Amino acid sequence: MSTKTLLATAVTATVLMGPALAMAEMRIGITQNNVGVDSYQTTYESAFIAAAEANDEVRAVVLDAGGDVARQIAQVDSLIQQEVDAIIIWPTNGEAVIPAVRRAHNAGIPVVVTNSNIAEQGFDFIRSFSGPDNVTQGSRSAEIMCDKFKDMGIENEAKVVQISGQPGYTTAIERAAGFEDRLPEVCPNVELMETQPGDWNRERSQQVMEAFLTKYDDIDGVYSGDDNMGVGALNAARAADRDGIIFVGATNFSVGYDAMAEGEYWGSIYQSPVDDAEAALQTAIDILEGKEVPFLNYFDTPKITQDNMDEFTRPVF
Amino acid sequence: MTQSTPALRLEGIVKEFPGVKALDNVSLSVMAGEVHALMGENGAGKSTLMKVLGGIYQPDAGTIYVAETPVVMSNPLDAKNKGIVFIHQELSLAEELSVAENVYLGELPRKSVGRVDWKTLYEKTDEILRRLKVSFNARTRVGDLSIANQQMVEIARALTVDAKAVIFDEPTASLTDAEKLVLFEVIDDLKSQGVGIVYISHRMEEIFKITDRVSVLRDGQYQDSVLTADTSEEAITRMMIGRNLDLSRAPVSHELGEVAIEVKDLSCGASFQNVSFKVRCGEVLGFYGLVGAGRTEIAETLFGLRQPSSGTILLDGKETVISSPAIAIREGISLVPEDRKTQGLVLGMNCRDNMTLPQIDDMKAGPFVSDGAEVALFDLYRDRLDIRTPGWRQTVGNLSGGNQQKIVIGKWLSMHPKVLIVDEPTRGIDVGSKSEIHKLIRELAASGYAVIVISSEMPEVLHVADRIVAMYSGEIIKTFTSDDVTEDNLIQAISGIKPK
Amino acid sequence: MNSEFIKRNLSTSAIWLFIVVELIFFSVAGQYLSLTDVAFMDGGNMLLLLKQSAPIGIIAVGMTIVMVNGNIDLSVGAIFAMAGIILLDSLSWSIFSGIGDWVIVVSVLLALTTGVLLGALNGLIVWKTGVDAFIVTLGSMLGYRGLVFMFNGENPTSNLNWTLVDLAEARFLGVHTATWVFGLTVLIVWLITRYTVHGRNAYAIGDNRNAAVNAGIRVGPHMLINFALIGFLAALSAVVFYAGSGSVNPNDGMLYELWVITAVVLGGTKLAGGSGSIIGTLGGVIAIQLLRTGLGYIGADTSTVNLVLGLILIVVLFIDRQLNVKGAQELKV
Amino acid sequence: MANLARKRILTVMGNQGILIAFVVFMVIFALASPKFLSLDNLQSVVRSSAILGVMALGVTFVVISGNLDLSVGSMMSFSTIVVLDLHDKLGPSLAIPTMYLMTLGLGGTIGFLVGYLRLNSLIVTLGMLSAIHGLTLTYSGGKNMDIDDKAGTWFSFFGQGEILGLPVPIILFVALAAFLGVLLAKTPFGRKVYAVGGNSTAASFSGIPRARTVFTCYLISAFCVATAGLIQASRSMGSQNTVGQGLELEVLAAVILGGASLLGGSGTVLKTVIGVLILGFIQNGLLLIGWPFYIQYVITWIIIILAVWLDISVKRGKFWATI
Repeated sequence: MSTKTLLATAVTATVLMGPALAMAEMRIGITQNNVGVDSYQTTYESAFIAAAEANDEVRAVVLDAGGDVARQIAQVDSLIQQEVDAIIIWPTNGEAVIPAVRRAHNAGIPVVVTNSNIAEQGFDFIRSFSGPDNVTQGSRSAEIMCDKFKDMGIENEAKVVQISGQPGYTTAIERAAGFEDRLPEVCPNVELMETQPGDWNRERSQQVMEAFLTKYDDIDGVYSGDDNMGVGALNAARAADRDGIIFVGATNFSVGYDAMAEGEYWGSIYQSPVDDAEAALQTAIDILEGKEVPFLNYFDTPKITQDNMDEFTRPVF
Repeated sequence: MTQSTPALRLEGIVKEFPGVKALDNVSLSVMAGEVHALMGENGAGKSTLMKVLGGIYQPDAGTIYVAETPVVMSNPLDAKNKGIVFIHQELSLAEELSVAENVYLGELPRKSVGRVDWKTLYEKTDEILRRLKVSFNARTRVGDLSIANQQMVEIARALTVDAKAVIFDEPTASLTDAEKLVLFEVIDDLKSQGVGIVYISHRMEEIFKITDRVSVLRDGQYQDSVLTADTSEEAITRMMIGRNLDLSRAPVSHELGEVAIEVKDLSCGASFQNVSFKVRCGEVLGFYGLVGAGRTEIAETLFGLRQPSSGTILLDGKETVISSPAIAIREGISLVPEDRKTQGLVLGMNCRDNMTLPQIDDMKAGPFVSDGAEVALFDLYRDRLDIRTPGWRQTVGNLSGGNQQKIVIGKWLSMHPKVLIVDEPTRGIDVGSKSEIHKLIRELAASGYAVIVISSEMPEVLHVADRIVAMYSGEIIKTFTSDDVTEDNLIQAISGIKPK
Repeated sequence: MNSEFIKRNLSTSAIWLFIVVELIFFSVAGQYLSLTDVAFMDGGNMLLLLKQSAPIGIIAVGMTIVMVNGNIDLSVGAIFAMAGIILLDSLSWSIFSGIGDWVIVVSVLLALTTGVLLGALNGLIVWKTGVDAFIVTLGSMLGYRGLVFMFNGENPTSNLNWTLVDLAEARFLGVHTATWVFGLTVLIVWLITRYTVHGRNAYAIGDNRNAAVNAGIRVGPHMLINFALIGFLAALSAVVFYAGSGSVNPNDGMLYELWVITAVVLGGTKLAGGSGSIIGTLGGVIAIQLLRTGLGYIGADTSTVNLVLGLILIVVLFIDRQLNVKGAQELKV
Repeated sequence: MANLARKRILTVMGNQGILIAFVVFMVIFALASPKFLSLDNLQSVVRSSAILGVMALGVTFVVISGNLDLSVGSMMSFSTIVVLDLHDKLGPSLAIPTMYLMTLGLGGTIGFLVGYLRLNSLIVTLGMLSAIHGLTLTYSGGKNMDIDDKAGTWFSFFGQGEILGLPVPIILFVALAAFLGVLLAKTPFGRKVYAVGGNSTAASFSGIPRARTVFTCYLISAFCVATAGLIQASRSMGSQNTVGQGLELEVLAAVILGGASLLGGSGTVLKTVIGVLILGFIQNGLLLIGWPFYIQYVITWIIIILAVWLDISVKRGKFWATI
């Protein structure tokens, strides 16, 4: 017992004599969705850390929820507890984090949502969303696909399937909605036969595509919620020797870029995790510095296809 | 002591399993205040009968009367509440729980909302423990008790209810002599309270010491009941197996060869100290002592399962370090272990695979196991040891104890060892198979093996061994030869009294 | 006997020693590595830690009694998700529309009932078929997850009820609702294991099943009760958690069984059954959460957390084994 | 008489139950979807089951030896990531053996802990599941691994190649199954695995090296995992860190479905293969008749419990347990 007290005293002493407090800095905490699940998030993380280190005013606390909602909520609470100045959140689930975001809001900490938005009920509690406009991305993908079908002259008979991102994830929902709404507008006769989730996972997407290929003898186009899944689908088609399918994705990954270069993959949406990360950090800094920021702070994500890919550098992720 | 009314009466009990009639119209009476021995070879139906009495099996026909009232018992607790208490041969205690919880296992005294009434529990248990004159109390954790004390906990359970009949199944298997005496006092005590006692044991000397009557089962059928005072070992054995048995001491009948194994000042921690002995080819050396005297540990050390802390082992005169069973086997030492089911056999494997297991690496044709060689080896030893099995594909777990033991012996004989160590060769084996195994051990010695037999049964060592090492508490007290061995000497030696 | 006693107490109190080591380590390391000015052992931080350990902790308490009983339950994660779905979905069922916020009470009861039923189904199968609990619950881990998906496809089930959220965020005496529930769960289940006939019989069954059967203890019903209890606690954990989050993803709770088992084993419960304590489990749960929070506090990433947790589990097992070997006298089998 | 008849039915169903279930499912799916029995489809089922199947072969050894391996999923992610990373650094001919060695190192570690130190396999492999996942993330830095020059390497052979019209993953699966099947059923080593799993004490008392046997089983499991990782990597030429996540339980389900007892000492390679194929066909059949994948979970649940229940019913001669 006495040993314990002694230790506790020693610890308290160490705490009190700790490094001098630097009050002038902005302490910004970020909780990411799932670093390590794909390269986009990993690149985002390193870009974020690099951007934070480049700025002397900023000290960043970088956390990763590992895809687990519970852990993310715990991390938000920890950040509130640690009295950071601003919280950036890349939600694992657009709805489940709302109460945690409200707690931050109630504690007077401004919250910036990055990459994938939270549900509308939570809009009152965040200061800004910084990230891509995923509905527009979905629309653009539909346009890319439709244009290609027109080139090929099959815009009146083409049949497509969709491999969506993780169910319940705002990005996935928005991209699918954008694609599904826009496709009939530009190509009214193209039939979207089926949508199955690929969970942002290449292997899962490959399995889904294998099933599609067995089930449907005629598939002209595949829209995937990101290139990682798109390449999974492409692998399945390759293995089954099914040529001539138009693959369109989003979030252009280097694998997608390479497949485009080889002429096997048609198009995607160019979205840089570096831009994404830097935009999020800048938004938070702007808020802390009292600048006016738009509520929906989109960064531009242009179309990329085999035709214009030379204009873009190969993605690093 | 009234012997007029039966405490327990069975009438026409029949129990059938698919293909076997385990109990065939068994009728039996156990009087109040009587100690009634129930005997029979393994497979004679004793354990089935006990399970029927204990409420584990339901009889297909027949009636059980407790104090002349017909009862139907649906489970063990039901049986206990109806006055039949069963004390198991294998310890069935929960080691992490206290003595009290074990004594009242299944019927802890309750208070409101399902709470345990600890006060009553401890009081009642301590009261029972006082009757048993034990040194521990109700709160002791059972896992901290010695095996013998654990057995006393088991017995304490019988005293928790107002039992009409108590069934003891081989209760002395792991008790010291002193503990046995306490047990016999308890039995006497129960007896004087008018409880009917069923006493199951293979140990003749106990039967004659404490029982009033003996009933015998054979092949699921009731044979006869006789007053213990009016019968003899031979008569009971005859009833059990239907023929005569030779239990006399076998003389040394052949020339002894070279010293096969010599042990000098061998010690292993607290298990045994400074043990020295030698065994010649053609000789049977018996190790006699109580459980825990260190006999099994010596065997396990010779077989490479334990690391000796000091001392040397010489094989054919050469000092040898035996650090694993594989080395022991290579050096020609074989061990038929104490516990057939957990140490001797892989019960789920077939007969042949069990027998060829130690030499499976040598049964190859190319890289594969040679089926033909294996079957040939099995057939050879099946015939030689007279193992009764439908075929080599039979799962070993389905064989009788005697046949299982023969498989274990065959497993080692087929390796042609120089030294064969047999630990408790006939534990739990019926009388008929017992004598066959004894005969086999003698024959093996005669054909030149050096054999070490470890046993807790005096008749067994007297019968098979040329010389007998008496052990007590990890030390060799004395090595007897046929010239100086007597039952009295042996008993004194294993109780720690050094003969002059 | 004395050294036995010491060893036994050492192995049960080892987890608390480990917690003290963690506290010291993170407090000191935090001085150099942490980016915040709040001390690790800050009161608020510690309260938060308890709150955060509640969801896993509540289930771990149930897992302790199931494992003491000699079984295991791998389906708790799926039960957790299913109870969460029932909780949130039933809030908006039209039959309850007339009762205002009282619907919360009804929904909580429905969720808890769901947990009890799913747990009891496991127990019933284990009891009646005699199939090993590991296999039964490995099966129902898949099967219940299938039911979760069948409810709403792959879409999340969401229902943000602010009254419910406020209840979840409330504090009584400065302590979060989740912590109160966790604490009460620990206390009640500890009382059950120490002082009730059912609790003692659960130990007896796990320790020596044959003995229990021979003593007339009805093994099956006891196991059924314990599976129903862990089902209830998995649902309770879901209520505590989803009340504060308002949305269930059909994949939620996956791998919870592994974290729960890790916590229980760290707390000293034996896989073989018959031995273990609720208080030890409490220590195991806190130790894991400390490690998670602490590693986050000093800025370690996910990969380190996984690596460290996995290795610690193995090291603890190794130490436990060393404490329990009988040295040179042990048979080399 | 009725008793005996029931027992015979039980015995037949118990021994052949898994085959009966297999045939029943095949018939149902064949009736529901005409494509189900097409050669193309059958081949695609076997091909997509190959990765799971190869892993299940190794786990069969571990389970028969009386242990568990919950780490195969994260170990497979590890091998996949490592071989992809090394492919570009060392070239395929060095990358593959290096990856095999590293995976065997992990398997050897588990084998050492479980075999020689006698730690409980469930907890050890549970810990390793987490630790290896952390190791993989540390190794890759969390990044996806992709082969840069996908067209210019023969590495794709293992996952996408064909020999005589048969996909290489199928050939690898079948060859490994045949080799390990013979190893288990026909060699002294296989006999030792059964003995150690059936009764490790008795095996030790017969001079069988328990520790070494268990150790070897984990090496075999690691070898199979490495092969699965190789197929996986070669199939998609790139991978995420979580590619094998959750596979450990699917693998275990397949092995149990095949009739191996978790207590050890029973099971065969052939039965595991059937278990794997049943899972594969259910998955495929449901997709073809347009049911969502999660129905498969419910069906797997039901057949696992029925299969094991039948098996133990036969052993005890009664359907219901009396406890």
